[in-house]
Amino acid sequence: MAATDTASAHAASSTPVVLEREPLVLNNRPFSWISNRICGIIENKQPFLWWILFVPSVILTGIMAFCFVYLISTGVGVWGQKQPVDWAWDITNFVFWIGIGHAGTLISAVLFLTRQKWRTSVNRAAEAMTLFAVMCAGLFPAFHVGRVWMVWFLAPIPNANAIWQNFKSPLLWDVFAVSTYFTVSVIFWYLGLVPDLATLRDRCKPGLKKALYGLFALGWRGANRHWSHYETAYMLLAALSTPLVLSVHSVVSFDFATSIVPGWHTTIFPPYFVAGAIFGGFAMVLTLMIPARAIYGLHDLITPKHIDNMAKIILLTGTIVGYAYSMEFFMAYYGANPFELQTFKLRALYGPSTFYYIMMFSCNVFAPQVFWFRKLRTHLPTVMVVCMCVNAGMWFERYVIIVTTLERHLVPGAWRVFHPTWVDVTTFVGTFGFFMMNFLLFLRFLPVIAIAEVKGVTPQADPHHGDSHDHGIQEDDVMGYEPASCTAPKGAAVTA
Amino acid sequence: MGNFFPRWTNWLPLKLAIAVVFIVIGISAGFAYYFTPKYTRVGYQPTQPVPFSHKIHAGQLGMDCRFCHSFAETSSHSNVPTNQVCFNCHGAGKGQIKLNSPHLEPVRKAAETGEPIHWVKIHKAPDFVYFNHSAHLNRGISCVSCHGKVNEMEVVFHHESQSMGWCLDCHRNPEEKLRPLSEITNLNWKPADVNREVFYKGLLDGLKKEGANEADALRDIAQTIPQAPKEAAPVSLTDLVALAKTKVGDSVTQQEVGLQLKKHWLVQPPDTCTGCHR
Amino acid sequence: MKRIWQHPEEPKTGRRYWRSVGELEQRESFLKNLGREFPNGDELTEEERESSRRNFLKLMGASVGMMGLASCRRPIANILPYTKNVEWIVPGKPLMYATTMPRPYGATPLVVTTYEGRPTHLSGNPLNPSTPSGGLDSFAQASILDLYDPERSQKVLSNGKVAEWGAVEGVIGALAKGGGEGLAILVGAEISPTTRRLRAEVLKALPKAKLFQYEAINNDTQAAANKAIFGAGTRPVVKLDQAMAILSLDCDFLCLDSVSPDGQAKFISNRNADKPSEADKMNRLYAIENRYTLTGSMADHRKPLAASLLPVAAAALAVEIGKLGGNAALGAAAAALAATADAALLEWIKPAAADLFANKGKAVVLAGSRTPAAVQALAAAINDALGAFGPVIDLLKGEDNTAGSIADLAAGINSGAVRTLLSFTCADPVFDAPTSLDFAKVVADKKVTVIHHGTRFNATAKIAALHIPATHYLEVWGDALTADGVYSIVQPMIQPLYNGVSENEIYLALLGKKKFVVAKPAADAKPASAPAGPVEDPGYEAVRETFATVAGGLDETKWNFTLRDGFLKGTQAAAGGGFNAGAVASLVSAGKVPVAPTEQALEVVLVPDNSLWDGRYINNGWLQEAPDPVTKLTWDNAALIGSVTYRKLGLKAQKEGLAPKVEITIGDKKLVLPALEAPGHVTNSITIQLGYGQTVTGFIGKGTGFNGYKLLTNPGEFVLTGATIKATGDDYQLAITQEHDTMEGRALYREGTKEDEENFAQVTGIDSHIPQSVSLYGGQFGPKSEENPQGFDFERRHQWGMSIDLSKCLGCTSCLIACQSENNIPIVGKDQVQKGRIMHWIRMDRYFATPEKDDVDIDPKLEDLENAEMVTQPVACQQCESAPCETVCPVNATVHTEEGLNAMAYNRCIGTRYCANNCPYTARRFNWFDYNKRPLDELYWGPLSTPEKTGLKESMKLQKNPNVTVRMRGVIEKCTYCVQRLESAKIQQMQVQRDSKNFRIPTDSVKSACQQACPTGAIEFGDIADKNSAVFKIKGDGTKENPGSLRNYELLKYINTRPRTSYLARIRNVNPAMPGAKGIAAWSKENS
Amino acid sequence: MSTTLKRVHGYLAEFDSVKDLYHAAEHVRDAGYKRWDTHTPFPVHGMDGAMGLSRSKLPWLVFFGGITGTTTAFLLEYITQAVIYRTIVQAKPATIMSLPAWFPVMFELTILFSAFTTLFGLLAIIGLPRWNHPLFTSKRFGKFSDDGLFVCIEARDPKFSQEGTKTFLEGIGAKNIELVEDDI
Repeated sequence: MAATDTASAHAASSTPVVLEREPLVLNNRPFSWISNRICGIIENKQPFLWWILFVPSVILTGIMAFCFVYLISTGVGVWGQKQPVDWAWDITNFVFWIGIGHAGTLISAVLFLTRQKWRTSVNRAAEAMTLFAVMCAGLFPAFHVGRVWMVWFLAPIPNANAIWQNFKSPLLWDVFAVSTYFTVSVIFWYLGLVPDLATLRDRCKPGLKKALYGLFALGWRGANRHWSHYETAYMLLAALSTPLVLSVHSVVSFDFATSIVPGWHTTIFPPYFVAGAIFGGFAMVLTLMIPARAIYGLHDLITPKHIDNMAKIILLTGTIVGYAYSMEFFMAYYGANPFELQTFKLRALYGPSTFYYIMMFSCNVFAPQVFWFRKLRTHLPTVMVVCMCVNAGMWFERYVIIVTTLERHLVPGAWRVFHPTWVDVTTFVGTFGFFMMNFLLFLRFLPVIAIAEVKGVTPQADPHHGDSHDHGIQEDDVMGYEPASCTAPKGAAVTA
Repeated sequence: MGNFFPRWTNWLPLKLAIAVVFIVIGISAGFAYYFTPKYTRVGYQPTQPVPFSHKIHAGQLGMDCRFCHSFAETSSHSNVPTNQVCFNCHGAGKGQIKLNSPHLEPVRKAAETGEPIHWVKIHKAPDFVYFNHSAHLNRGISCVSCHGKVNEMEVVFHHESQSMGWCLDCHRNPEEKLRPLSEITNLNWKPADVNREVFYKGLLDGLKKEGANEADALRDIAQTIPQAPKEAAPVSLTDLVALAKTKVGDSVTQQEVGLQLKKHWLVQPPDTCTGCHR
Repeated sequence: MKRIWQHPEEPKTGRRYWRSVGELEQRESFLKNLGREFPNGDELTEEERESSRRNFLKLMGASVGMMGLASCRRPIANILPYTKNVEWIVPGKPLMYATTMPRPYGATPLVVTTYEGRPTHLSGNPLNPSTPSGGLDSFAQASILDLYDPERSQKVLSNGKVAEWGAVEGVIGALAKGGGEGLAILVGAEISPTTRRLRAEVLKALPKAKLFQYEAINNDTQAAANKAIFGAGTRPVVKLDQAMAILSLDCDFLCLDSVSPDGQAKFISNRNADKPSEADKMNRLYAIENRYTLTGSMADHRKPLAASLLPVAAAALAVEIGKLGGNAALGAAAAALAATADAALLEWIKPAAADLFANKGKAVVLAGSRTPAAVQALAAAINDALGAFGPVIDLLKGEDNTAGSIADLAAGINSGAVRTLLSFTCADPVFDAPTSLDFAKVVADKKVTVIHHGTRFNATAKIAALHIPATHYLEVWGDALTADGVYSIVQPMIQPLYNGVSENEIYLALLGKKKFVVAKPAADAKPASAPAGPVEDPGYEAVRETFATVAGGLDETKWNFTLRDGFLKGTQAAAGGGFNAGAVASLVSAGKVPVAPTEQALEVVLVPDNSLWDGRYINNGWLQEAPDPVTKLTWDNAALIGSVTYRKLGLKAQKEGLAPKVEITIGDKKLVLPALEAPGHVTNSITIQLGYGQTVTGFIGKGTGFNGYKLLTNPGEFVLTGATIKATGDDYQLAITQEHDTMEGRALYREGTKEDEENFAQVTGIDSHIPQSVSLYGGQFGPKSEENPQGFDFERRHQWGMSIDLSKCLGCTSCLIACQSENNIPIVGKDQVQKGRIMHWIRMDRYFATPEKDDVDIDPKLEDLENAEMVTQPVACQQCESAPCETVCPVNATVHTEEGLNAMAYNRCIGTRYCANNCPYTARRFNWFDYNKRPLDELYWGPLSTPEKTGLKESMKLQKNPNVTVRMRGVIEKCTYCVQRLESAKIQQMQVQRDSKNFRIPTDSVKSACQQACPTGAIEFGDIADKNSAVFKIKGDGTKENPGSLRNYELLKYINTRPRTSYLARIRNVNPAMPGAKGIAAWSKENS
Repeated sequence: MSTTLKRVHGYLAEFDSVKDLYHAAEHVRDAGYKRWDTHTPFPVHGMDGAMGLSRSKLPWLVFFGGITGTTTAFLLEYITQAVIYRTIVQAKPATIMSLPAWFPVMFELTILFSAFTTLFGLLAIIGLPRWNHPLFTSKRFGKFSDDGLFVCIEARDPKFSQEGTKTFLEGIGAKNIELVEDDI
């Protein structure tokens, strides 16, 4: 395929190398091309498709806002909840969005630490996605409470009543975890933006735009004495975000794991949730990046290699999730607690909501299996479809965990089946609008790809580019391989 | 191209940072002072329809609070007296005092028409707070602890903050407010007024009445005296008093009284929700 | 720092909430508020209304008017003291009064809790010899809501237009002159000496006037039979505590068909075996019925039998008893009927009969009050053969009822003899009279002038020329006799809210002893809460007159004691009448020959409703929302159809969660209503509760249910045959509070028989022996001690606990309603109930089980479903010592108290509902909407709801318990063990304790509302730290000297929540000789 | 503007390729200049070495930031839960024993504080934001954020001399060298 030819062509330009790899930026583009390409997106007129997407998402956002106003002014009753299903779509959506919010930080942070250089062209968009997803997520726990005007009770502020919060409550942990996660993600994202903002600043004429970009660029001068601290800081944030990502969804899972409800009370939840989050997150990144790539023609920056890699991760995490599903059953059976076992039977086999379980299982476990084949991993339509499945599947997963469990609580006399109302549905759909609106605005005003970082991974960015001696460095830098890992085969080649 | 941003902008961040710090501190301080019951309630002194002077009645004349607020000891509410109560002294054919004083016009009117006097409420617990006067008065908490020295107020005003925190302080260490039941309505009472001899005798008799033998009772009391040694075991009341003298000093202290009463009356104020919220 | 604030002059328009004394003009304004159909709620902002409500409840005898934020610093609140001292009233303390609720065929003695003259809660009167248990049924419990019903009839209406009392004066005057020509007086079946006396006087004064008596749910058949068998006026009263073997022939004597006052308690008094081995020391109950009743569910052996076959069953029984007793006459009388009995029935009857006979002298057969005369006669004969008369059944002398029946009245109208109808009955003839009389039409055709007197504006009131609003029984003077003839007093708790007048007062007016115009409103408003009637109240005088005759002379001391106790000592109906065997045969043969219903000719059984009785409670929200104990149906009635028939007919709703509508046809009469599958219901039989489907009613009753009276053709014939049924194809939404009928083998309910181990309750069900999940923390469990330093302080604190005895729990809903009235629980309306948002703190779980196996929902054999077992179990907050709900609350809104209560601070709750999710018992309720503030039909409109309908109704506010916060939208609520009662009990003790150590309240001196209401004393509540308390004796502490009961078990023990509420497993006294005896109670030991 | 007094900031020299820049940097370092810097659109690998920069102190700041976070959280929880507002929930002790339940919040605050220290620490160290800088007066400098690779030797450097430095820069293959001035 195209990628490989170009790659070899590029490789031919230098002396033959061992361990052929496609570079992350194709066709050996110069720095200025990269700047123009990416900044072009912002500076040129937006394609018609952008408007096609933007207008409806603004409308949806409006609807969402209306739903929340209605909710607050009238009562939580406008949703479908009932005893014993006191949480339903609200918390389902919260966990769903927060899950999506994981891939972003994960892609930038974890891949950065593991020196996966291929992250550079997707991390910016992914991080942005994180922020917007977390915004959507935050809406639900905030507004699902009965007395929104009293939520400040959650903040540990000294008060004349001398009342304090209950730090044993997982819900309070959530408050801290989610807000921290959001703040740190913002910082991480913004820090990455600074050099690119400088680029934009220097490209545009004096005026409001320049003022704004300039303001946020903080007077960046690309001085190396800055770069060296900057890189440390960036690395530190990455190092901080990684455990944070893991912690956030673990804490979310504590809401359920620490309860006594059969079907919730499981030690497997934290890893299971985190895997699920990464799973769903990556799927969402792809669902956003593939169209963006097409619309803005970023084929040279977002290469099949990227998509291929992400597909692999989806396959992996998807399988982990599948394992978790089956493990739950095994534990229920092995734990010999009839209540537990019955809960799972009711969930999957003969309960009122088995449909959701089937949807969950097929979307999350079966669909990704096609990614065992490289052809399909890089076949965009397939990838798109699978990712869509996964997005849906992850929502169903949360629904299964939350609603179907509560529908079949401990006392059969109180069992009831949940039915959503129009408000439930529209609110949820609305959040998608809110999410899309934010993302489109981001595309419109900020560099969708980290310019400086991409430049950093081009061959010519290497001070030793073209030096015949010691190819290792380029290999390492560009491909992100530990020297150790590739010396052996190289050595072999040399002796041959 | 020249600098787009003027030079002064370079100092902006620092200035802003400093400003923000001060503003934040200022705001929180302001809130803490102006928006807490200490400020919003304390000192509230509305004009009442009848220029009734607690200073004269409770202070100069030394009338007992319960003369008018007769149900305070038996009910949750401390009632405001009916006109009949006023007329016990001011009424024709009764006390005849200030029969036709214009100040009493509203009272007389009320009596005729039956339209009650609209007293303005000063101490107002929130709707979800269930305060009970009898529970406090019967267990050694004086009026003064919550209402201040009403006997010195021409017109009554809000004396304590009466915030939940304020309640909890006392509920957690009642010894700071407890006093002998005889002194409940004595707003001028000071611990120093207590005659140690009499006080301890009272305790002792109380314990004995409940079936403790003298020695145990003495030890029990002695060991409750502040800074008293664990093994303190006075043989007689005089011993006991002597011990207290040495440990506490010549004049009785609130802590001394409080601790004893708390222990020997088994004073255990509720400090969980249901005590006040239902 | 002192700041003097000159508050602005308070606006005179300011709204007042109050119930004060002797201030006429204000009182009127208040009454105006009440009078207005919708007190306008739009003058105040929310929090003003909130606080004013609570203030007015809280404040001293008078009350507080919130003047709004007149001062920017803080709203002015006013204190309005009494101007004159009021006898007995201590502001802030409740006052209790004894009174009586007059009811058809009897009366219910009550103790009324009043706050500053507002009755807020009712409870039974244990002093009264006829109700020593002090329990209270749901109707009586809820009747206080009718007092405050804003839609209670409030104005005189002449031909539907509001009129002045002068109009009444005129009409009455005219009647008085007429000498009673063409006048018919239609009365209810209440037994009130004064009313009787006045009636007699009226009839003397108006000699031509005729008296008729009508109750929609009547026992006329029984009365007639009794007249023949026992002699005129004789009333049999069963001493259920003397009966050891009882057979009920469709007699729901534990719920809707009382055979003696306090019957439930008397029955239960012989059912307190504490060990399986003692099972047969208990009485044994056999029940034959076509549908499930609570009596059926309490029965040790139950035989589903078509109601039309009841005479056959009775006869078969008679024959058996006759054989055993060698009583040829009895056998002969019954033989003909008995011949048609089928084998299965006989197989059931034989051992039962043997058992009854074995208990000769301690056995009784009870015939339902609406069963045919034949059954009545046979039952009487059998009882005679069993020697029940005397030992078990008292024959009491009562007034012979000479009044004509509704049929006679109809005839009278037709013949033109009746031209004016003065109706007092609480029934609603135009709505519920048998269709064959065609009452409404007759009245209209013959241009009869109807004068209707009642608390409800109902169908009869609608056609009436003059409608006179009646007083509620809590507003007037009166008296009544309980079923066993104890003279009980009815005294007013409050001035008539809506200026109604009582039946007595109208008689007095007819006798020229009372004028209405001056009497409105009672100019010298007497202390509402000190019901020493003013001298010039004729109603009061009349009662005292009667009292004088009853008590033999007007002795003031006696009178005052009577007022205090609520009854006159030593008044019991005298014995009288005797069994006349001769009458039996004729009665038996008179009855028409019973035919078994078939699929082509089904039978329809019309029964009184558990919520509406005969329909008179249609506008009572508490009762409407109280789930039917058997079907769990609220706000509606339905055609209850046995599973076999239901499934044979292939009835099925088009849409999931709805009920199919069916059309029932009997002759030319049709009734369309939703069908409901009823396990335990007999095949080819349909049961319909009466009273629903009224067209003339208030906001609450509008559009609820379907009118079963349409099918009621002839008086007294509540069992109809030859009905056909077909599905109409459309659906109907029923609001059922329980979706799932089986226990899924989770052993939440445990019952055992003689066969079982002594400790079966502890070992039944998997959760009783899988290891408890113990907390790492150890934690605050049990009494504090050296070994258990974290435990609760049993030495220096009360420790509250509750125990519920399933052997005694009938499943009637009176605890629900008592709780509702005590704790200000709102009703949520049909739509919300159906959405699963009912607010009752007590959930009465009802489980069906097929014998032997617990698989109703899986796929049971149909005939098993016909014999399904039914059990009921009240579940409220279990007050777990280790409460999962607490730890998950982020804001500490629910925490544990030092007394072992699971506290709930409403004002701290933000409504995350996490606690509700984490409650293993689903005992927490959430305020999804502003149920107290928003009109139930506009909940979804939020702030846009119609202003005049918005806000808590003025009159409703008066009912609220001032010691319990009225919860707002968005907070969780739940059972608190009536913490307000506990706290006030402790404070009372403090007033005694003063400077001593003696803090513990007197043993068992505090009762929770549900405990107080429970007619069978199934609920024990108290201080488990007090070794003498009843609840401690039940629970014990595991030591040798206090082992506690072996039946004692906790729900879902394995989660280690350590509930303070525990249950006592039910013990059933099974007769091994009976068919299917083995299967009984086996199901509850099935594991999932 | 030409008449106004100006302050010399230093020489700004441009280079063609990263490689040249890299070697140039090495020369400047060896020449012993102290107040100089390279300006590149992206961090150049190994440039720190070439310029002879020492390792950043930022991690230490962040470390202490983190510690502060942990302690803050712990104190907040200990004081509220075990000292001033002790409540028994689900029979759990209101003492230090409930520490396990406090970890999540302690962890989160640790991260939060660290993150803030990182951001503000960085800005403090590199002296940003600074929107106005002499270099921005240079026309060509704008290219640094696109593909321009610059070396700038400041006039404040002791070894700086108007001629010497210029020739030196030419010597190491700098293109279009510019004297950057800024009005006072």
